[in-house]
Amino acid sequence: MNERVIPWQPTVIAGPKQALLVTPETAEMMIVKAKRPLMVVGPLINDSPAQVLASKITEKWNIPIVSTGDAFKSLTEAGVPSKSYGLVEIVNLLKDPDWKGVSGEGNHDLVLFIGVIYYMGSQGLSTLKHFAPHVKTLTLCKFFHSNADASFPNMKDEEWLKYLEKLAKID
Amino acid sequence: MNERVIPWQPTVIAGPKQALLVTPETAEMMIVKAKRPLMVVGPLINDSPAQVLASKITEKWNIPIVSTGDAFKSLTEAGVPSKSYGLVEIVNLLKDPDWKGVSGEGNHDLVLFIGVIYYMGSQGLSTLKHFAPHVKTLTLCKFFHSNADASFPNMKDEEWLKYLEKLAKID
Amino acid sequence: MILENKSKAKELKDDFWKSKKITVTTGKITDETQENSTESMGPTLKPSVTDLREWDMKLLERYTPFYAPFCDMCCLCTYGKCDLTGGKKGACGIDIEAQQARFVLLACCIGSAAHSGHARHLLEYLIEQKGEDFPIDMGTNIDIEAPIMRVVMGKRPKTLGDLKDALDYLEEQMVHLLSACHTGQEGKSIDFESKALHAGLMDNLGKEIGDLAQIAALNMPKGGDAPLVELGMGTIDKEKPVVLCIGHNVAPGAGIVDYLEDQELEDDVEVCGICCAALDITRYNPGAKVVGPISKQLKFIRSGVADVVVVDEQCVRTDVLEEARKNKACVIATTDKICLGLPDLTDEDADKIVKQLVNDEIEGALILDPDKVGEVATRVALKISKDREALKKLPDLQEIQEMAKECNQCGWCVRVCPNNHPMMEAVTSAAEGDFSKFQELYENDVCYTCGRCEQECEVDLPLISMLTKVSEHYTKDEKFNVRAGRGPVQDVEIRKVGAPIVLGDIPGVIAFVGCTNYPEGGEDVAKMAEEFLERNYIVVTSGCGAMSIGEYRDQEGNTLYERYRGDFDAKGLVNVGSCVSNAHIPGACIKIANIFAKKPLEGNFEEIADYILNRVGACGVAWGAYSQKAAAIATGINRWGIPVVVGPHGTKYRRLFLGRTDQPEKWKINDLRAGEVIDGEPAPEHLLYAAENREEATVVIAKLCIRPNDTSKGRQIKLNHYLDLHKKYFGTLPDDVVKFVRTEKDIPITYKKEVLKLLEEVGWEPKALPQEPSLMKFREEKASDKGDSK
Amino acid sequence: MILENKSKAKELKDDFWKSKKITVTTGKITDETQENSTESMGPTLKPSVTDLREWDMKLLERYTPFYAPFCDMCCLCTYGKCDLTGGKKGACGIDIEAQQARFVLLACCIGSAAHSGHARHLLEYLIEQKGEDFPIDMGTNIDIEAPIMRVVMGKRPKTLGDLKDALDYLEEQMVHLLSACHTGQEGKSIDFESKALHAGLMDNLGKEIGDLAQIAALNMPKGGDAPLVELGMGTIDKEKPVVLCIGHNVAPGAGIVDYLEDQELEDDVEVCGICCAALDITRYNPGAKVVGPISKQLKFIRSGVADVVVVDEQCVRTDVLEEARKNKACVIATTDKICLGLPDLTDEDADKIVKQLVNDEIEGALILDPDKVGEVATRVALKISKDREALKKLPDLQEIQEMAKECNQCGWCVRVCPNNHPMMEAVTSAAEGDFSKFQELYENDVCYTCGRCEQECEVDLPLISMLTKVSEHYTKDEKFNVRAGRGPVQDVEIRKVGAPIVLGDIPGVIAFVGCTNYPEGGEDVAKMAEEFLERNYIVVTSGCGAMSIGEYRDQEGNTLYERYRGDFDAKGLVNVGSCVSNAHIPGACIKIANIFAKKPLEGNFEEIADYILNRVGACGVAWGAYSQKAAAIATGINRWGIPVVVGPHGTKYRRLFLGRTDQPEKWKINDLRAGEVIDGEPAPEHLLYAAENREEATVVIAKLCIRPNDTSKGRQIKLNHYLDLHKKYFGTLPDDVVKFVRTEKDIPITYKKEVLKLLEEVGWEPKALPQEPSLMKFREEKASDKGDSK
Ligand code: SF4
Ligand code: SF4
Ligand code: SF4
Ligand code: SF4
Ligand code: SF4
Ligand code: SF4
Ligand code: SF4
Ligand code: SF4
Repeated sequence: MNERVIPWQPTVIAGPKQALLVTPETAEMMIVKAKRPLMVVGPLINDSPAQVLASKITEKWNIPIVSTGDAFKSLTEAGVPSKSYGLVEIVNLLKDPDWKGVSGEGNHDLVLFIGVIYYMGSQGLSTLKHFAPHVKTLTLCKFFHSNADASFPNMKDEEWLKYLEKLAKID
Repeated sequence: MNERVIPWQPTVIAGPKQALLVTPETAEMMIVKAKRPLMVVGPLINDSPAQVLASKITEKWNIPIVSTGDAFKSLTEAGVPSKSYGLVEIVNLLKDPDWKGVSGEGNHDLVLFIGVIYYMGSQGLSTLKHFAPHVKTLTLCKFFHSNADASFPNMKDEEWLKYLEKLAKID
Repeated sequence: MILENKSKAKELKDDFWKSKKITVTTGKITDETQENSTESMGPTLKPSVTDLREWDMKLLERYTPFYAPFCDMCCLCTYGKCDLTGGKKGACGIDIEAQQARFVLLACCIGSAAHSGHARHLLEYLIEQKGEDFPIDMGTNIDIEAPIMRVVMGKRPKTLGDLKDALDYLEEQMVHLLSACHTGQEGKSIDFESKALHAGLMDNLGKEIGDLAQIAALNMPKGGDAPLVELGMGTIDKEKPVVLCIGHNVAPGAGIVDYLEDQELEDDVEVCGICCAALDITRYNPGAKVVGPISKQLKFIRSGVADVVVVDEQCVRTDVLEEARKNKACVIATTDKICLGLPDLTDEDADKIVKQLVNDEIEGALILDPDKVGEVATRVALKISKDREALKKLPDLQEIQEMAKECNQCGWCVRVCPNNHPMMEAVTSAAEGDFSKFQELYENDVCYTCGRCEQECEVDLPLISMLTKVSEHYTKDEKFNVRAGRGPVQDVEIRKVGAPIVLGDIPGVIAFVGCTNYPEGGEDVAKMAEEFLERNYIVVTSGCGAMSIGEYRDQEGNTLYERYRGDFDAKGLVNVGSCVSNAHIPGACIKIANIFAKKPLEGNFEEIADYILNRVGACGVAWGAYSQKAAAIATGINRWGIPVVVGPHGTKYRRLFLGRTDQPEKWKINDLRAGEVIDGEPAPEHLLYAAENREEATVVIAKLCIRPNDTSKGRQIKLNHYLDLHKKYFGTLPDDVVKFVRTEKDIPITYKKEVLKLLEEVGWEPKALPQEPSLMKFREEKASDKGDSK
Repeated sequence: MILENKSKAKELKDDFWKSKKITVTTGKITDETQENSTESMGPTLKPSVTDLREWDMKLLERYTPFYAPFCDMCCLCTYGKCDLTGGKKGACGIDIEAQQARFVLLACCIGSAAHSGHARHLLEYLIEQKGEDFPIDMGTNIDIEAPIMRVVMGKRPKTLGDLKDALDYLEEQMVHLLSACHTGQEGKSIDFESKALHAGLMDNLGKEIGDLAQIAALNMPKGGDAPLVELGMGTIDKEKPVVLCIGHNVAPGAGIVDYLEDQELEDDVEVCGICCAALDITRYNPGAKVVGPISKQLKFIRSGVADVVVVDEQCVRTDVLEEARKNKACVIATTDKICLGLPDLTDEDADKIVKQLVNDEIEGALILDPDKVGEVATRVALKISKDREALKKLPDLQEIQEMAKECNQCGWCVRVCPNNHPMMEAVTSAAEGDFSKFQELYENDVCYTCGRCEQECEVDLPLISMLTKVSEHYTKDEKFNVRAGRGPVQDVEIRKVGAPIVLGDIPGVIAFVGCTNYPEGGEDVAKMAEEFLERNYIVVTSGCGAMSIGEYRDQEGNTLYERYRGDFDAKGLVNVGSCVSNAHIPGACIKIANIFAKKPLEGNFEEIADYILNRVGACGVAWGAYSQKAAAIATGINRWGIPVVVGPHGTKYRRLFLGRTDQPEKWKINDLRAGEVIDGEPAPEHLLYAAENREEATVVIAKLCIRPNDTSKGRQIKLNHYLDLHKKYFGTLPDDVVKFVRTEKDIPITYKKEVLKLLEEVGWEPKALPQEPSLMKFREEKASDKGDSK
């Protein structure tokens, strides 16, 4: 089996439904196609280059950010606006098709995840996989997230940052 | 994901350890390398061309046959000698490293399976996967068996018979 | 053997039949001590979780647990999931073997709890109706009314109230057993198995309590002959209002029947049932009709025939509300086990509930009072059945053909089917106007309408509805019968058959029980039953198995119930009743030990089980076992020394108990009378075995009826059937017959020459027959042991 | 709302305190009726599975279950596995939501059974020791000795024997609940949840029984001040023979301590413990030592320091035997829960057992008699400790460095670690002679030695041994302390703090309980405790959490137990004791409702829970919850209306209870005094919440202490802490503060300007404070309801 698409924590494997492996290019296509994308940024990338890249990606496509854990502080200090939610809170809202979304314009159709604790993220993605058919999920961590609809593969830091840079680049 | 390597009954997926997908060529290599191979033939291919091919394969490499269910009768009628065991009996014996094997020369190191009820075979393969590290398993059914060490992919009859023919062919 | 040290009598403090628990509950002080004096009590009265461990270890040493992990991981706590492949241990230290055993224990606990919870509620209800003092009187033919209770509790229950103590004891044990499933408790698979066996014993006890209570209080048949009752979807009169009961608890069904009688509406309303509730309602009132086993559930609901669906507990489709609402049927839930999110209207006025249901103001109702259920269900059915008439009509076959054309032949319906039945073929044939494949799936519940294919279908074809409707067109005459559950085996019957069974003249007692997760439909079970009936075995049955047998007709058009009598004797086809009635199967074996062999019962588990294991040629068959209850039942049966054969799906229970015939040391037995250790034969060879198909199963069952105690005449008879059947299904004599021949006299005449040849080939030597084959210690050992521990 | 119809008083037949159950057990007829007359009983005495369903539905409507499936499949019966993705139903009809809820119920049943099984055995043992009539006397400061029992059973237990009825009731309920997990029973997730809440209540009750029994019978602290006891691996004198107890049942430990005293060996043998057994042994005898929480288990066994390992029940590594044998330690198993395949030597002579163990004739022993355990464990330790000295020595660091060089940097140790701790980095640094990374993993149990990395390591490095040995070199002074478990909160304390808590002057009661599945080690828990202690909250703790808190020292080198007193008052750090002592946490809340607000307890669950939900600013925190027990505890706590925060691993329990602040209609409450429905605030916002890290958790906890009933002064205080902490950890004020300001008086002075600005932005309007906020019906409604149902 391809080492890159074994869930990073191998036992989060949950059943027959597995995420699609994506490159920055496919990720970009997904974002472009989305009507109301949302980025969820977790505390695992507080004060890191990945956080900077994540915020660039949101700028590029004008995607609102939800920060989880205490990522809000680190983002704010970096001058990046975000709305703070608990990870389980935002997932809970996302699964309600009638939720108005962070901008009040309706629920989101694509949610990008980055920097969330792996196993907790996996659980949140499982919730969305099962209960939010109206939301597509895409993970931008350096870990393969089998519970997402689409995920980057397992990577080392270097390759990962390149992936993010590619996605953030304005061409 | 590759449709051919999703377990045929998709929910027999059991965890991080999955069978290796093999072609007739790799299967042949495995057999050639084995010191004391064994073929287990189940009743699902009673009186079928696959049964004939299976017996040819055993002839080619002089592999003893264990028949399960009531496959014994059909094989005997086709002039193919076999020893009859319950599927769970033979698996139970195989998992004991000290068992003397069907020929009394010691336990087997490679077991080929064909014609066993899919889900029951899957359970037996699981037993061997967990409790018989001394035995490698290879399935020759037209179904991908994720609990085996190595398996043919999911196939339609036609392709499958070609696979078996290739393996049976004396070149 | 590491477990030889404990055989003391329970200390007096545990002996609850003595002064401590004498209650003034009902105004009288019951003095049990006279009848069950402590002197006559065996060593294991009210056994704790560890008290029968020594016996379990004897069984487990010979019948080593065989594990087939169903999942490589464990997901039971938040340390996980843990990957247990490659010999890796989980974060709590558990390995894959212990994890499988833990899961088995969990399943047995759940199964056992289902029976006991059922028994508890039933008992409470019946006591409320009849009073604590209502006598348990099984009639003149039965003295040992509760063999399991006698052994386990050392008690004979005289009134309904007496049954409570046993439930208290059982519930306490259950909590201890369940507790052991907690992360960081038991660590060795064999100890999990010992606990699973205890859970199985509790299951057996719970069932006995439940069935005894209902037989006594509702005056169900007491082991005598029982009438044939109607079975099959075709027996239901669609023109009438139809109330369908699904589940296992007779109370709501009895409530309905009573209400109809009170109101003299018996002829105006059809009351029918699915699963054991159906069987038990007919034990209460043979006028009710049995639709069929669990496999009929979705079919029948989809048919639209039922106006009101009353569900009680166990084996009820959890989507029954959704399914019933699709065709505007009303659902009434009646127990705490299945509430379905419905409003609890137990204390509401019946008029108001009827109105709310009829007007669709509520989705359904939870009514915890069986009498109120009777009234509401009937009145609602009477009111809505007219409006629902259109829903009961058959659609055009043309319509179904059109639907079938949408199939894109993806094949996934076949892949997700538990048995990989050719649903796609049925659909594609139907698209071409050929509906025969649908019908093939339909008959004998080959397709048991689990609905997985339909759930998966990419083009959303309503496959089950199509199957049902097609088959209604073609299957005109789905009318069968089943003998109403007769309850326990009578002492008089045991007196007659005890000797022939123990000596081997009756070749075996075979019990076809349980659910319908059959690989190829119910006909397989009926055919097995037929095979053994023809061969003079006693065939016992119960539950869904009993119904499957009833759905089969021979070429003359007769069901097996019509062809064979219902008494517990050679060629008898004995339907004991529902799932809880399964208790009578080990019960009969226990009675043999007591009535025929005079073994004392009270607190004497090990000796009784040892007797059964070595002498009573009984074998359970749960060909379609699917549930946790079935796991508990089988495991309980096993602890009594009775082997069980399950179908191929049984491997998904994760554990079997298999013997090894290549290891002669495992089959040594103590001949207690001779005072010698002797080489035994592998009899019974396995304790829990999964067969791949009917042919294999039939042969295995015959073999599993062999016992060390068989006389030569008995052994001849048993071997004769074994050889016959092997020849029939495998074409030759079995190699292993040589293991079962002790002296030439054991050889069946018909096969003498062939067998002698086989014997010669292996250099066979005759040996003496054991006089008292046993796994128990020699009597002197035991005596000195006792001295030791003082 | 579909569930408004049932509020009848339990019928008399269920009122078991009346004549029926009066026993002559002990020669005297206890007449309870005088004290607990039926008149004063609330509607839900001995509630059945469905009796509190209406209350549950109120909670579940507001705090909707949030499911995070841990597996897409179900593997519970042989129809399966079933794939439940994409809205597909299983073969039994269940959907993914109900399946998750079923799994939660199963976990709660297992957890609850663990506590009740424990309580049952403990009670049996204590009754055997002290007699049924041994009084339950909690001293002069406690009248309400058993608040949960009072509410649930309507009873005050006066003797040990009185506790049995509650266990009988509980065990019956447990069997019903477990039964509902069977395939084809309950079908709706909310009904599974209602049952899980009931299982949680049974858990709470079982714990109360267990702790009460041991406090009374073993004369443990009764809520007064308790001494500090030694904690930490460094406190164990390796020169002496060491007996280690692991588990939860105090009996074997007490047996050891008693034996040492009898033989005057107290100074010659070290008795120490891991997990709750440790805490409970020190409650019995403060001379025993606490090694630490569950996370110390494998470390300590690997260290070789323990000569004899005595295991009782719960949270014991299932591979303890294998691990102990690696360094020739002896294992004694002492309960039916953990038998480990060992020979049952309960009735064997102690001399003989000692001999067999010392000579390695047996692998270990199962001894079910705590007194015999005491003797055997001590004597074995005395005999073998000399020979084991070498095993307790530290290896050369050089040796470890050499081993570390074999690492191939595959990284799998990190991937399989539940917390992805940098084990590989520790190894690679060690290979270069830098052991600091190992030490970082070691301190505060950042690595809790679950052993998964070691199991996975491709080159078979003994990672846990390396970690342990490295750290022994560097961690010289692992000596800490913990205040011995003090048991219940006293009535006198409640009298003092009841008002300030209900009014909000004491900003909250925060309970840090449970296990050590921490994402980043135990320090996080200690820091949270410190934060709230400094802020005047009452901090309660128990179990492994209490130990983790004790393992933390501030810059001055003091533990929190040294810095804060142990009384239940602002700035008190109250260690109630072991897991079973957790019962005192809802117990204290119940007492507030009774003592301060004069709410009657007996049979009055809903009113009490409603009171707590709306008025008692308590919050549980199970930061490292891993077990099924923790699931049951939390769910039980939730049913009383107390919110709980779990760590990120808590999402693997599959279910949380989350509120929706964007849906104002969910927060409407009844002001019973005003007789009006009013707009409430989201207080408490969630009932079961998982936070991602300590920073988030701290802020959430502060918020979850807010209650509708807060006075303006109280609200000011609570908001002040909430705003402070939000500012500290998030850098700003929280947006949602506006939701919690009812009038300007609610605004904390320090933040007045900023908050006013926020209020202005959202167009805030002041509103009246509720006088009697509640989810219960208005009194007239209730009255007329009752009329209705008659
Ligand atoms: S119970 Fe044990 S094996 Fe299962 S998840 Fe928990 S730690 Fe892992
Ligand atoms: S309903 Fe179930 S048994 Fe029938 S064909 Fe479909 S999947 Fe198979
Ligand atoms: S799943 Fe549906 S579309 Fe696919 S083959 Fe079956 S019936 Fe046809
Ligand atoms: S044990 Fe069952 S529920 Fe758990 S991960 Fe495996 S298949 Fe899924
Ligand atoms: S319990 Fe239901 S969902 Fe689970 S395996 Fe059985 S049929 Fe499938
Ligand atoms: S022992 Fe467990 S917690 Fe510690 S590093 Fe290894 S896997 Fe992680
Ligand atoms: S698993 Fe072993 S070899 Fe791999 S990185 Fe970790 S310590 Fe090194
Ligand atoms: S607190 Fe948790 S881990 Fe610790 S002993 Fe109790 S249940 Fe076990």
